[in-house]
Amino acid sequence: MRDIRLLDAPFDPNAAIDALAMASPDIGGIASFVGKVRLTGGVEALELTHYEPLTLPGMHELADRAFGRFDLIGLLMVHRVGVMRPGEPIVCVSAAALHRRDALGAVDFCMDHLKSAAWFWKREKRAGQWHWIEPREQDHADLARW
Amino acid sequence: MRDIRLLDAPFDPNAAIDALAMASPDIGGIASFVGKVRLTGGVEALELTHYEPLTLPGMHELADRAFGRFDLIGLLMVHRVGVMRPGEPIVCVSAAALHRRDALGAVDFCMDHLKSAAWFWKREKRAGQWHWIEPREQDHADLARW
Amino acid sequence: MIRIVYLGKLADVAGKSESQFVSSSGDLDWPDILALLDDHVREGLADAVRDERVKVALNGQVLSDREGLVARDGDEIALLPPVSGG
Amino acid sequence: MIRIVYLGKLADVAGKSESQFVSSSGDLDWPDILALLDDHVREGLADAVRDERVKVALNGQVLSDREGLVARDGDEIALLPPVSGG
Repeated sequence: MRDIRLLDAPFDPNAAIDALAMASPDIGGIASFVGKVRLTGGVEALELTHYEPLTLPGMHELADRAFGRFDLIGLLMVHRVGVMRPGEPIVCVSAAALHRRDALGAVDFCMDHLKSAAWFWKREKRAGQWHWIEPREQDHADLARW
Repeated sequence: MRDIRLLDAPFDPNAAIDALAMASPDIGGIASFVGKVRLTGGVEALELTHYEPLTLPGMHELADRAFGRFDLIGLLMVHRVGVMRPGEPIVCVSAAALHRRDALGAVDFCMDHLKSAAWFWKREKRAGQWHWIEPREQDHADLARW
Repeated sequence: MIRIVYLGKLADVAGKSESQFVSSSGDLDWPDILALLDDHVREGLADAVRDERVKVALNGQVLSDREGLVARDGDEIALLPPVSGG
Repeated sequence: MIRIVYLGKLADVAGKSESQFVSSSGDLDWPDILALLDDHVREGLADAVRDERVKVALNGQVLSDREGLVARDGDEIALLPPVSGG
């Protein structure tokens, strides 16, 4: 199973992960990461802009690489776009595999590459004002691990 | 939040992970691993034996180390003991953190150390016969990574 | 008609998320487009786009050499600033 | 009374999951216990326990030197073979 989606409305990560588990009954383990909009730091809203012709193909190429690199039975990659409120899920990556190392490795790999593969521009609303978030050095360091 | 449990009856990993998320609202992300009894390979049942005076203290010490090593907001470690059927969850480790790297790292770390920290003896029933599972070299290699 | 899409911060600089141009003189190359941005969209936009970290996609394909761009009628050009961290 | 608990495969070798001994001569040391296992539980059990990978816990504490074990009335000894992989 392979479930790659961009959503412009809130979603339930558990329902998505359960669907992956149901569709991949023959697994040893399932690893997941769910990223949420933080409640701290005074962020009132977060907006993710994407460019449709690049984003979804980028996520599919990343999924191809994950399937090539790890021994996976199923992979789920769901990403929000649009305006999100604190506490809402932004991203859910979940991998089902016979072996734990593959499942955890694939989630880590996809999370590290998702931002660069899928072209998201992010801005935060603080005290009523929107602020663009600049590229970070840490992300380059994360990519250099692979 | 810190939720460390040994259970001798089937459990719902989602409910446990949701409870962790509810108790740690101020998170950036939550990483999880759920290990299940495989449906393949002709295993009819799996039994985990533990020694009560060592198992739970071992899991709590491991949780202490995870909290010391990673910047965590919450940690969940639930492990089954007793007889399990194919498809049933054996273990669920979930970590809530402000940063993705801490959450994923803590889950990987706890999964690598859980078996050696918590003293489980495992046997499988195949064709009506129980067989003890011997220690594996891979586990030593996993531990050597940390 | 040629469509130009502004992503991220470039949409703020442009004051809009996209523009459409009809080229009376046929194809548009990279210098043509930079001139159009300043003359017909907003002054300073061309400078923002000249930032070497801004990538260019033509009909959904990111160009390895944006200077070599040639846009024809019906094409869509996307101007892509660096993606956000965090 | 001193309780001895057999974990994992050692429970199969012993044919039971635990034994209880009343020592008429007071404390039991490691050679005493090995002798009891063979004489009063099952022959061959002492040999299985001699495997150097078998660890010994006294009242819930794993001993760094099992040969130095001294068990007194009320103590619980656990015999712990290597934990399973997979």
